[in-house]
Amino acid sequence: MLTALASRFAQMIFVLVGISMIVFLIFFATPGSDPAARIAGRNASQETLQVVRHDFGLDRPLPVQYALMMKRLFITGDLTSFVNRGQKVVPTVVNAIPVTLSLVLGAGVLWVVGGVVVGVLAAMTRGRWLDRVLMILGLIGVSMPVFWLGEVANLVSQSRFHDTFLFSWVPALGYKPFSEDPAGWFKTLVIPWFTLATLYVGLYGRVLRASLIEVLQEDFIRTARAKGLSERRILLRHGLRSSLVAFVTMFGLDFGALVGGGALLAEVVFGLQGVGKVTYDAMQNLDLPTIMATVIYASFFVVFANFIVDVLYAFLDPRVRDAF
Amino acid sequence: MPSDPSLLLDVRDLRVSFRSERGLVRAVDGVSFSVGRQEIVGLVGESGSGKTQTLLSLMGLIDDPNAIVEGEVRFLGEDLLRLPRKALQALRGGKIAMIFQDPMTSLTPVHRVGDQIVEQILAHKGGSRRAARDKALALLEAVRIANPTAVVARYPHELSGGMRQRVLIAMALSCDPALLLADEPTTALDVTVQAQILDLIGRLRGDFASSVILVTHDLGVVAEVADRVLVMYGGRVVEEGLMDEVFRDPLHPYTWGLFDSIPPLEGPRPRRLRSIPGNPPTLSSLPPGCAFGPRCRCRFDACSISPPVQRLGNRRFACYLSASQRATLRNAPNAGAAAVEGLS
Amino acid sequence: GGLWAASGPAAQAEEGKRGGSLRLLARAGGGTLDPHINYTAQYFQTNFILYDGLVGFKKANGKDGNAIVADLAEALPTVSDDGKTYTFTLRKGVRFSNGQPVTTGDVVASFQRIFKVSSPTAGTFYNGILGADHCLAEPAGCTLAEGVSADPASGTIVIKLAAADAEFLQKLSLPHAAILPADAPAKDVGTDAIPGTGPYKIESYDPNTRLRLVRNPYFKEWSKDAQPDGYVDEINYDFGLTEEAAITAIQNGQADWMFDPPPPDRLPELGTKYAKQVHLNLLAAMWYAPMNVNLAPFNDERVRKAVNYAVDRGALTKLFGGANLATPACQILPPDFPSYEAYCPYTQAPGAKWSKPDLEKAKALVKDSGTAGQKVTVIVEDNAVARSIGVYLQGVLAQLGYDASVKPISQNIQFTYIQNTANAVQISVSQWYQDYPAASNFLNVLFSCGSFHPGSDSSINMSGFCDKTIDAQITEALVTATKDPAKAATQWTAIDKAITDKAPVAVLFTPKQVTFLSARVKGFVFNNQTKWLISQSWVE
Amino acid sequence: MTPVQPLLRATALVKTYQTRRSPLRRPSPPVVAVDQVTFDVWPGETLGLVGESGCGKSTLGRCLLRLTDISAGTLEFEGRDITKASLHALRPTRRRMQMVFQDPYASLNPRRRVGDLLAEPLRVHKLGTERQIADRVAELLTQVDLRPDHAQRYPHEFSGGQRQRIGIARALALEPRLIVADEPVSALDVSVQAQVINLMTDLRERLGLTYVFIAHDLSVVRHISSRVAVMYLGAIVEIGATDDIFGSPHHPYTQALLSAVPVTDPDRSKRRQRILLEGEIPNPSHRPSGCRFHSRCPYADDQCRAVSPPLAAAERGRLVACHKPL
Amino acid sequence: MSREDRRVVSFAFSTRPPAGQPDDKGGRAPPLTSEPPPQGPWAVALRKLWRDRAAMVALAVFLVVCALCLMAPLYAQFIAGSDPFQTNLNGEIVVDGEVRAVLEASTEGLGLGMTPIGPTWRLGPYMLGADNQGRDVAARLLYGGRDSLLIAGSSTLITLVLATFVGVVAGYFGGVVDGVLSRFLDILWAFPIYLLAISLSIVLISKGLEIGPISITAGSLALPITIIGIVYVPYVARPIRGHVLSLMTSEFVLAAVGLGVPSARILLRDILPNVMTRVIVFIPLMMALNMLTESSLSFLSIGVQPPDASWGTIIQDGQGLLYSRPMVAFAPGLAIVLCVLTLNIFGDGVRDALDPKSKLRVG
Ligand SMILES: Nc1ncnc2c1ncn2[C@@H]1O[C@H](COP(=O)(O)OP(=O)(O)OP(=O)(O)O)[C@@H](O)[C@H]1O
Ligand SMILES: Nc1ncnc2c1ncn2[C@@H]1O[C@H](COP(=O)(O)OP(=O)(O)OP(=O)(O)O)[C@@H](O)[C@H]1O
Ligand SMILES: [Mg+2]
Ligand SMILES: [Mg+2]
Repeated sequence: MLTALASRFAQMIFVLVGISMIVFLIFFATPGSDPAARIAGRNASQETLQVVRHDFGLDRPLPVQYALMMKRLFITGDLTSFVNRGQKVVPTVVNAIPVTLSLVLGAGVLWVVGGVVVGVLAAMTRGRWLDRVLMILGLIGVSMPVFWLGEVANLVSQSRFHDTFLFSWVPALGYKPFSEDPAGWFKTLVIPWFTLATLYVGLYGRVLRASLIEVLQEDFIRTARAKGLSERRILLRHGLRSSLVAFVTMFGLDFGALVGGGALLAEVVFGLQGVGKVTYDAMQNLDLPTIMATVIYASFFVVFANFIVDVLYAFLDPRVRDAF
Repeated sequence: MPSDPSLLLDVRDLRVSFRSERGLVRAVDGVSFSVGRQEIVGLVGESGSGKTQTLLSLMGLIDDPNAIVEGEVRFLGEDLLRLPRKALQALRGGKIAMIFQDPMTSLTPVHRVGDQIVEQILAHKGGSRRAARDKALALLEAVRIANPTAVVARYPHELSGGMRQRVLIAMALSCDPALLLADEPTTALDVTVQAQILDLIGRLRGDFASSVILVTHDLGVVAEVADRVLVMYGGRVVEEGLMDEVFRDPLHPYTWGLFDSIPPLEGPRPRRLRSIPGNPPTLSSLPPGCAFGPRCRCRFDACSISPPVQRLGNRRFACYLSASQRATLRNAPNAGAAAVEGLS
Repeated sequence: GGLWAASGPAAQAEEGKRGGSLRLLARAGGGTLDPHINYTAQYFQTNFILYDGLVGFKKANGKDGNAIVADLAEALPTVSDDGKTYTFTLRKGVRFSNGQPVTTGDVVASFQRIFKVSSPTAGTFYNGILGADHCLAEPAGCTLAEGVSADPASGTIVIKLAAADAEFLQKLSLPHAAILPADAPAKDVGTDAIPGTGPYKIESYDPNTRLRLVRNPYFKEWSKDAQPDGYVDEINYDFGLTEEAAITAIQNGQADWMFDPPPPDRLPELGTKYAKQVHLNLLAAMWYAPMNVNLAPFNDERVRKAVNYAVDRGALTKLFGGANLATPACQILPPDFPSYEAYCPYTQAPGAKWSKPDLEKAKALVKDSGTAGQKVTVIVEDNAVARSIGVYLQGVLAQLGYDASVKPISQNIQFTYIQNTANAVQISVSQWYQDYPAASNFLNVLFSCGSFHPGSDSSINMSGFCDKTIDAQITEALVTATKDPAKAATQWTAIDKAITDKAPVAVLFTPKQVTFLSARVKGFVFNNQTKWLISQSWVE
Repeated sequence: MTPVQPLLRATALVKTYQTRRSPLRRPSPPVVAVDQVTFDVWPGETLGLVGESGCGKSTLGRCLLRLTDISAGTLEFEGRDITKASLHALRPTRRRMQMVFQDPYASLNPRRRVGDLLAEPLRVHKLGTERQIADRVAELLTQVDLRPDHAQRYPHEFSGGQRQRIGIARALALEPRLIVADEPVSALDVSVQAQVINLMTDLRERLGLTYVFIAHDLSVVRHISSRVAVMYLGAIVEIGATDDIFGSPHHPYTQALLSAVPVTDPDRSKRRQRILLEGEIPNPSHRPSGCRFHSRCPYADDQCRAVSPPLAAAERGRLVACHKPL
Repeated sequence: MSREDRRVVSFAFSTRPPAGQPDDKGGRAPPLTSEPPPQGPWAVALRKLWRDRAAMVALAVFLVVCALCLMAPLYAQFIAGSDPFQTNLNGEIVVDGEVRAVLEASTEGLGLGMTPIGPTWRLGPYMLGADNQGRDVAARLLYGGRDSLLIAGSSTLITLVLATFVGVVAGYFGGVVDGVLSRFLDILWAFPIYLLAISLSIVLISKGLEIGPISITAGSLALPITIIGIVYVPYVARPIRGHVLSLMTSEFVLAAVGLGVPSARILLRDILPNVMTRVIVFIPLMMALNMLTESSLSFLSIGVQPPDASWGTIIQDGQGLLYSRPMVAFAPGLAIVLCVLTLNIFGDGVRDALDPKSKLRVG
């Protein structure tokens, strides 16, 4: 277990270093990215520019700059933004995490529940019209660009039907911290949750259905039938329980990817200042330190999610558990 | 014919067919047989001859929506094919239990084996978990598992094939079934382990007062334990009789072929085996008449019409051959077959 | 007519109500809080009510706001005859929001700090102060010993310039010359607020979520003109919402104002259903298309003129939201600006006003130049309006016979990107907003040889326009201004025309500012420098 | 008596599998799939190789043809040491030794026509023009009782028995001297199994082939082999002439194996004294100490538990690895 | 260890194609004497696909959309109100005998803003209305579809070619090659997809791409194609590598080794054809995914650059008109949904026909 953790950790470090280098190089390959001019401000004199460049260490060789940046990011933790000067990037990312987590967690609950319901219903009515309808609906959900759906949802709930009883409760876009205003937190997130979940409900429903159908062909299901168990018990305790392995794996990876910035589009559309949005803004500004922090955070999350999934997998599937 | 009350199971004209793109596939085509109390009936036949479908249909376990199951299956007087779902469910795993071919895949991998046994006991007998657990331990002991307390807490993958098959048997026995359906229970096991399992099945009759239908493709396995044998080919029973009689004097050319195909383990070694030419039939394109006709070395024109079931004492077989023809053809060299074999 | 209706002086006559809070919105935060460094319109607006200079623009409506009044100084300074020495007397009893009194030491330190923190305008606005060159070269050791001196006893401050500067007081009125406590860190404070003297102080700041202003407990109104007290108790400035979302929020009464211009599709709605809450104000600004006079095909004056002739400025105003939001313009100086005199050579009937594009003439000029068929890329900012203008220009260039394409670049990068000659930008779309109301702020800043720095990201003369004659005229006008402002004004008018004639840029239109306030906000004051004067509105 | 050279000579062959090191797995000890196996294969004979599942039969078969790398020991084919020969150097040798696989479904590339599959070895070894190759393919198909026009078909259009014939034909294409057949009939139905066994017997006689015939079915092995080697947990525990082994097994394992085979003769089956082994084959990565069979051996004593018996000559042509052969 | 032999046989029987009716010669002919003509695995899969009604309908719809878009230059000018790429700020059209400006200035209240003409809902100019530059939305939709489809198709090609190459090379050569490639894939994999795409886009869109002889100018359509093509490589390469690894241990590869077939030939003749089925299964699913990705990138304005348009850029344009002319954003969104939906349904069909065991996920 310990060696497993250690080697995972090594792998994680490797990936993170790789990614940070790529980001760093991409940034310096970008024209117009000399942050000095933008840091210095409109119409700054050349002397000022030079001073700024020196202050920010932008006149040092690239490897030195990279090392310094990593040091300030990981060791001293005082790396500051190029755009919002003085803004420490680490707390910025940390502050954005609850927003993203709120969004993704809520949506995750919705789509897991929805996916299970859809998947089980479809598998049970396999080949009949309910199955077909659910699958087509699911596919439509999968096929919609999330930002488009979000825009439409905004149009409907914020403007067109805002004055009707249906949507009059909908607050302005933006995030309200749970600690300050739990009701507001919930209200602002309901529509984003549903929007994000729409995409995944179909996906998960389909995957679960396929996996259930596959599992239901298995010999052990026949054994369970021969044991005289009720269909419901067979489906839930033997079928679903076995299918859940694939389901949970997928959830872990998607969750990791979303928390790691994949929810960017939803965050942009719904004005949620989460990690994705912070990253997006930073990319727009070519704010290297922030990009660096968010990308590393994001990839950390993806790698970490991979790890958690492996552990969960082992937890759910006793055959893998022994490997630990 | 009224069903005999001493019979545990009486199957009449059982048919299992599947609707498919290429028409009706008759996997089981008019099979009739019966099982007495504490009797072990062996069901042999090649791959695809309908053995498994026969067993599954008895318990209503064919869940393919395209399947049609017809006929009559009387179990203790009740027609299983017409039993309501609930009643059938209560019967499954209760009065009738089944074990399957592949012990590696027949246990749910994500639950402990003990729980899987307990689950069945609770489903049929109710009672406390604790009692069910004790019962499970007793059963595991009965199927000669060395350390039952440790084994109940294990997951299937932690057990060897033989152990799993034992667990499955224990599970099948958990509700004292009157009839045990065993679908090739030893095929996936090594000979040494197979011997252990067969030994176990042979004891069931005494220890649990169960009858067994043992499906296999291995005549040797039947010879080890069965009282009576049914030989299936192409979805039909081609020969039936007491095991001793059938093995001593097989009546159907297919049964001959089966015996001849197995190299002997003792005595002189023949240079060549007398094999059955051709390939096992594809059910969707069975030849008209006798299904075995195209591969039969004794085939003649009448074979294009389904042969009637002949009776000889307790034995039945489906073939036109008369006793004298059989006597001459049984040990004759591959007379009519030469032309057929090369063409397979 | 109806244009100015909503912002009439009647509003001011009402008695304001103290208390309550405002919720302001912006798509993003505006960067550092350091008033000496931040150079965004967004934070200029708040810095005007957070900080004071020795002098300041009058916090009044419209053009009145161009006037300079004494702020932390008791009165406007006395200026020596040669125009090089300014003497101020510091007001007494003013305190910073941390309770410290404002002293002459703070003033001196603040001027040093401009250089120590490398204020973006240190080298352009304040380089005239004696000793500034030293400070620019070596900011850390900046003393400005000769340039800025103070007498704590009398409270006088003397600022000496190397040369007379007619615009010096205006420069001093900008937040970059704000007076800060002497102990303010000599570096960019970033997200940490520096105490100021205005009616509000910064309570908290996170560039990603919120800037929060509350009342400065030490503030006592000393001059209604220079720094009037505010009405509301607190101001929450929230970041992150899209413009669409912000508009909706204001309409639904969930917010009070947004910094960013409203998206075009919402304008009709604002103009009708919410007309009472909308205020339109002419801006001292221009949208223009700089053309690189050092790169083909725009190194040929005929081509630049052709573009000017061909552009349908009327159509362009449609992209900006219609004729009531933008006025076609051909010349550099915006209307209502000092030295402005309507002038438009690039139209079907050349004269004072633009009427119609002259495509024939444009095509003839291009044909003349023989440059048709060349590749031209228009670099625009990546937002809806700029992109559509870019696409429009691309269409015009294509009509003129060029192989044209558009390249939208992230808003934040485009401005520096198009300045650097290394990026070989041929033509771009940009905007220029005044820093202070002086003709030189357009003509000198944008078109003098001095503001062209090849290879630098900071080279505001994007056209690379450097005309010796015109440069001489500019220098002369700057000098004249110190002695004879009236004469200088006419000189600037001539320069405006001369540059327009050389066509280093195609001026497109003069935009108007749309201010959309929630229904509960009353008391709208629009100052040319500060835009909406937040402190002068109250909520009901 | 002219000394005949063995066709194939394996000396102390060892094959270990290092279980894949995955980040999540704790490294488990390597699996010794083949452990110090020594034997000769003589020209013209059929050596049967029997043993329970997982005892290393297939692995040994693959080692013999150098289809996997050999961990230790030496392997000589026709007197040449090919233990370490490179794949390239092996190519000429490949023509004289071939393999028939167990799974008639997995051993034929489903995406290639049968004719193509059979022509492949000929093309690779440049044996003739395309015409000649086509003729040879037809000949091969006929040889295994298929029709030449079957060359146009894809493997999935054949039944298991027919596929196994194709596999045999492919092995024959290069006219090898040695064929290692890895359970060529265990996937087949009894009736078809007999056909394939007959085919292989016929071919052996017609083409003078030498077989190493791997199987777990003792009656099949008895039928086809002239000599039999019994494997247990990676090692040969007994080897000798077929009739000797079946007539009087010397190793307790061989004895148990033989007694466990169900026979079709009901009388004999009832008469027989069955030896029921306890337990199951141990995991090859955790082999018992001493004699590898002691954990299941009814006769095991302390010596068996401590000392591993060598494979020693018991009588002429008979080797047994047991401290007290029966 | 289990002996699955019996199962294998019965499985094969149930999946065997129909053998022909037995020859009538005396009714004694064994089966397989008059079989149907040889059926390659491809033919079998195609037939299976052909019988999948849902997949065929989806394919048909998708092809119709493709055809409509690709042939736009042939007919669009007859029904379009404007050139799809040229601003038409001063245009006018006649609707119901009434001359109307394409961009109508607001005349009420303060008279702010311009509203493009809305859908006329009849076959002809401005069927779906105009966008903020007065361009015919329907015409843009058709032309934009060309780019969307082109990007989806080409980037899929790039992904699959690269991924197949990487996956096959890594799986086949193993060792150091596999190590290096896999680590590289790990990095790409852990790089959140949009962040990677955005990073690449920002650089490339302002600078273009120049690697040796390949040179793509900034703003070219080839850029989004390349970017989208690259970011999904790990998603495809990993399963392909796994597939190759499993093929490598398959008996037929072992058989080829045993026959002395050189590795290059094994790779080409035995591994690649088998990998191809999975690659093909990826095609429609990747196209669907890429189309969505393209729209997202364009929405973030780092995809297709004006004057080129794709459905994503049209949505982005329409975003600015969402409240007054929602159709501008609606129509391309629906077009995307339609294409992605049909591609997914068709992709399911292809998978079922070719490689039912591959567990690929859409989206
Ligand atoms: N769901 C189904 N649809 C169509 N045909 C089926 C179906 N299930 C089974 N069959 C066919 O029914 C026939 C009988 O199958 P069954 O499983 O009973 O054979 P078996 O004798 O048990 O063979 P094995 O020894 O391989 O287990 C087979 O040919 C098979 O192809
Ligand atoms: N590639 C491999 N990696 C690791 N272990 C392996 C590998 N191949 C085989 N083994 C192990 O080596 C041992 C011998 O395997 P092998 O396949 O040779 O047995 P076998 O006698 O042929 O069995 P069967 O009768 O099932 O075919 C087994 O324990 C198996 O698990
Ligand atoms: Mg079966
Ligand atoms: Mg094997």
